[in-house]
Amino acid sequence: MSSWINENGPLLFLALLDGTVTAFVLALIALGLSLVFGVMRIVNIAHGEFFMLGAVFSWFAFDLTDDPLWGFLLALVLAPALVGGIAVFSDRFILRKIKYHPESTIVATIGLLYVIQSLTLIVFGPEARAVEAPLYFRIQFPWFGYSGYKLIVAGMSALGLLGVWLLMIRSKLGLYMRATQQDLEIAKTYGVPTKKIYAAVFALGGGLAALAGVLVVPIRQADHLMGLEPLLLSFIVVIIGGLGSIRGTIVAAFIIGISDGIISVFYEPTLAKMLATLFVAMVLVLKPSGLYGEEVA
Amino acid sequence: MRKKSLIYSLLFQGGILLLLFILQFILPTYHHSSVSKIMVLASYAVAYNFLLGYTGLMSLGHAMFFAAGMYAAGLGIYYLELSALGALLFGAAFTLVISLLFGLFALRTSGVSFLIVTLMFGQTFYLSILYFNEFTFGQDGFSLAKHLGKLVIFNKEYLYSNPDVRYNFALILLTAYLLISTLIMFSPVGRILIAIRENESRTQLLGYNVYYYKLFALVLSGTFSGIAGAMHALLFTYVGTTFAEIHHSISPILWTLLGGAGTVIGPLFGTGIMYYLVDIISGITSNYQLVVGAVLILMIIWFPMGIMGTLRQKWMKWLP
Amino acid sequence: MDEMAAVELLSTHGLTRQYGGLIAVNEVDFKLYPDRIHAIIGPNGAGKTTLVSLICGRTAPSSGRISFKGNDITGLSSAKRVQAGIVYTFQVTSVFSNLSCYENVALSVQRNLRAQQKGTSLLGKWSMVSEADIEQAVSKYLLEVGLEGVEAQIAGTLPYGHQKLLEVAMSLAAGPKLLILDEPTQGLAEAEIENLTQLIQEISKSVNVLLIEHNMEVVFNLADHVTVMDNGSILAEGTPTEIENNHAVQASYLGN
Amino acid sequence: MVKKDLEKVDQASELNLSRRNVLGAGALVAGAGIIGSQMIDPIAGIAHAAGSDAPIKIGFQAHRTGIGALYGRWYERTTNAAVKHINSIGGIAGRPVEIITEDDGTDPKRGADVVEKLATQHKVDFVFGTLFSHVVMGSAPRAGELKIPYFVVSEGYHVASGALNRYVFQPCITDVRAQISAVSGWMFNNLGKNVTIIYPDYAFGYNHRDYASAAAEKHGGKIVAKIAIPPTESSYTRYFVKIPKNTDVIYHVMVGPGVLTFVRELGEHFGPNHPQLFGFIDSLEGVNISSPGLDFLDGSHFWEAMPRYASAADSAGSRFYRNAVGVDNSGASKSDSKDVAAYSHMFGCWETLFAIKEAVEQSGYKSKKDYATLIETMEGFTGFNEGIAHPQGSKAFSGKTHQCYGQQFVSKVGNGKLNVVHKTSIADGMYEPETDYTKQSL
Repeated sequence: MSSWINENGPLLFLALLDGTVTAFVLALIALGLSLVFGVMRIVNIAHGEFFMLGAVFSWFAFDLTDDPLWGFLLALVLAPALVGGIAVFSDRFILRKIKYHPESTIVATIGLLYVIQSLTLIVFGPEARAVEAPLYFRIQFPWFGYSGYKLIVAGMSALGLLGVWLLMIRSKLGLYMRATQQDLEIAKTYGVPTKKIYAAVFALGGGLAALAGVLVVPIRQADHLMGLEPLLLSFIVVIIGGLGSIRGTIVAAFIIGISDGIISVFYEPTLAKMLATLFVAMVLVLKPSGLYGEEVA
Repeated sequence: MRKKSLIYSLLFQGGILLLLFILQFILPTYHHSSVSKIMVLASYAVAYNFLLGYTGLMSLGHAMFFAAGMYAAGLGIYYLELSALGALLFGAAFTLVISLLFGLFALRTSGVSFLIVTLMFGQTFYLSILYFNEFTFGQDGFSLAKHLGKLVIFNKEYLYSNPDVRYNFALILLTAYLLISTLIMFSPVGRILIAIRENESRTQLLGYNVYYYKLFALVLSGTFSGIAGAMHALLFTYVGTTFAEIHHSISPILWTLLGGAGTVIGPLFGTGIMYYLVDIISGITSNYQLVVGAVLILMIIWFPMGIMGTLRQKWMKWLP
Repeated sequence: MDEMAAVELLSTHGLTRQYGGLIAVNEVDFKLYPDRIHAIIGPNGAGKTTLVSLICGRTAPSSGRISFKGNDITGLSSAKRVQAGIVYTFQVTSVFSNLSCYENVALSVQRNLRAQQKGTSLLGKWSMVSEADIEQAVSKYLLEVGLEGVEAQIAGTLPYGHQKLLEVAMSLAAGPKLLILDEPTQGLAEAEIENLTQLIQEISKSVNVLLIEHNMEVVFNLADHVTVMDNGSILAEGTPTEIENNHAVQASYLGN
Repeated sequence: MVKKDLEKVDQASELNLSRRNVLGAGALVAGAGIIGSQMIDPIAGIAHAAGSDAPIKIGFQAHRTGIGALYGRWYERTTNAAVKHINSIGGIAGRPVEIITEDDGTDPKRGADVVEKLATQHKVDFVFGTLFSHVVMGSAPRAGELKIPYFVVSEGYHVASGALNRYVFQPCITDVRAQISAVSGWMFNNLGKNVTIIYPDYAFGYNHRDYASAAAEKHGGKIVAKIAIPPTESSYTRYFVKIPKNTDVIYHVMVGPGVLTFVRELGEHFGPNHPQLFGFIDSLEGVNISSPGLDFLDGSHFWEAMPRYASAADSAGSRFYRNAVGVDNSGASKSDSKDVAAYSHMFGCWETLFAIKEAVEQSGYKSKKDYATLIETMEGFTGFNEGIAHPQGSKAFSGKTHQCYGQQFVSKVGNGKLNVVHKTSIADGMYEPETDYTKQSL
């Protein structure tokens, strides 16, 4: 046993460390998807592209200022705002037009995905572009080193999550959102401006994804195809957590993030991904409500 | 009343198929082969439409069925040295099993959950092709050119990739699919499927066990997609993961909706138009995806019923 | 009790349905005898609709049993119960509004015809019904409810009253042993109510009818037997006259 | 006489090279032909002009979109530069070259369609330029069925492995098996015997895994661990803990957008005292060596097919080529220093076009009916000599495998540059042919 610890202790520790960082970022992205589903009852396939846009914008900010810190701060403010704007636009001119019909929305957002992706390819180009971390240091553990910035990312994601939570329980917007989520019709009768709320929620969802993009881009880099993987992952998270349940989403993000870390350290990664996807499908089949959410069917 | 529309629609489809048959003698080489490809892909779309258009279930994992048929046929030929027909049957049988298993699980969900479950199963299948690459040749895929026997008609040998063989096999497949779906749509079963699409719970309360009918639709749709995949492998002699990727699940949605979900012939038009759109656009700009995306959005906003759907609503009431 | 059970068409035993804290139907022992129109009345939220939902299998009971023609049907799916002959017509019409009236009725007809064929036809379960037979039956039922000639019309475009009739036609076509009519007259004009009342009279000659109704006039015109429900349990039972003179009922429901 | 006119053509086409002018030049050549051969019968003259002096059309299957887009862009630039030069020296067999480009989205199914389109609609003489191996696998069968010569620039082993058909050639870029065999010998002998190999979990990676292991036996080295990473992966830290303590060298071949992350995280993981690093430049094609986070690579070694950074050692041909494709001395675009070239691959397009030129001119190819002779001619080639036509260096060519074998380079990263430290001989990469396409019927 102790020999096993000596052998695999570092692996386990790293898996946990890395998994936690992944989990925080994942939670941020998935939360966006979850809010949108919870309040608007739609699945946004283009969510991953919002994340990608966040990363891309923050490269432009970095390129513009040519200074990691200022570029980062600029992106931190601008990227979510811009992406939020794009979200509002697509809500107003696409989603509202199709009355948020679930299947139609999926088709429309697939279209949105293609449009955003190829426009990015035109403007930004095909290559992956690196962005320097705003502040960078390396932490040396007995067995290996680790990026300090990754820990900062985890921290800032945590702040983001906290922010959303406060928004939900403290602000009027949050109240309206919860009301709309409870029952659209009743919310309307109580004079909740549901159209505005929908726009706001879609913007918030996109903004969160973009924020995650900004935080992550110094760890990995920006490229126009980076959206698909986080999309699938946050699907997994949102489903396991229960569609529409914020608490579930965050819990699930940690389950997935950390287990993914551990599984792919101890098993073949491709196999791990395969089993994980299958597992999610089965969860949805056998417990459609997920951990916390309500039935979607 | 139904009899009349059945005859009309059979005549209408017959006309189009006849046109396709004649076209092969006038089309220039490139379009000749494009149309053969379109007919195979359209068959896939017709199969997909069976689920989306008539039963009202939207799947994001149909590439799994197409690829299952394609790989079963391809690997069957490669390892078991199956004949072309054998491969086709093997592909059909394999997809039948896959879609049955898949249906038993997936149909416990509905709506958005169903959509995501299908997506996830599709991804799993795709990843498993990559994972078992020693056996499936992974991402590169493989060519059947060297392993596929020859087709003998009146003791004359043809390659399956021979343009005329290809064109007419594709045409036969398409004809079969159109005929079968038309007949089903005019049968009591078709009536029930449409009822499920329109109002599932009411159908249940008319005494129908909705689950079994949905399972039937899914297995039929899946198996037909698989046969289309197997046929694609035979006629175009390449088997690869690109046919299992999510994009290949999205395509039939696009084709079906553009042509008109819930119309038998619609998917054919949808496929043809999209194919040539991409073909032409990619000649002009390198960003045909942009156009595809735009089409998707505009269509779902302005044209939710697709081409034939709109036509039916306006003029061709009898269209199945 | 036992010789009673023999003649009961439908009976429930300690039937209960809870929604969280709320008990919608509470330990109900409901008995329905053949060859008469049985009405259930009661204030809103008394549990009438829940009770019939339990009977036709739209909702599962929290506890208790249901038996129909002496067999326990508690475990049967709603579809199976329809096949057994318990047919429910919706309070709010839910015809297939995008389909033609013909299709609406045909859907119901074809199942029934096939069920009859099953025994005779060689193909058994897989036997197909000829469209001609269906067309014949459809027009028969449409005629029966007085909707002749609407076959080609899209159901959704019919006036509300006619949709209700179409609904009834669909139910009749399903070949009911027990027809449950949930608030049939709701939202209908006087004339239409008249017409519908007669229709129900007609139907009741061949089919057992269970009627849930607010309109007392209709109830007292039609019903041979009335069950009064309140807060999820049965308050009183008896002939219309008995009910009218029942003080408890007057107090809780009929007011004045 | 004719020659003189041809020189005129050179000047003409050198000035301006829009398609129309190329055709114009073609007509001029035609004219030259008529005068030159003292044709009397004008009809015949026209026929002659239309026949042999019409432009040679080469279809270019480009990865303009999809995962190959980065490489694709440079392949396209190189191709255009090569055509410009070829036309400026009188085209191919006196006929101007016309390139017709179609995007395949780096997708095998589209790839097959593109080959079809180029061959049957644009009626090109040849198809060339495909890079990604799964696209080649998807497209090659179609080329074989259409019986049109198909020249790929893919560095994949699938051509030499015999998996394709007689119409497919890879005349000017060494396949990955030969590359590995050539340079890994150097690695085992100079960097260390215990090697951990980290490779992407698909075909390209497996070639590295398998042939590096084979080379290990040959050179008394040892592969102590093989770590496969799924192509979709975006964070690598957790794989590094699997690297055994006794590793002397980490052999890495990561490709795709994740590469920078890979290197940065490798740095974070090991810190200053890390094993030797030996990588394949595929990882950093199109990436600036001095990008943020890459400083960790200092002192590590890379395989290069063609040195990205210019040096005094470069041959005249190499210098000419670098200038012609518009790349500066540090391997970036002259017009945009941020735009780094795929320098170890793109030369393949340039050289392949010249290989086609040689084959056409030697076989006396006139039209599609001469395919057989053209293919047999090329199968007769034994190699190419270093020069403007083949700036990467001399090559051996095997008619059996349709594959060429060239010299490889090992470069060391130092002060933000790649400096060549070793140049392999062609023989280092050679292996016994495993197939013989010449036995297939045409």
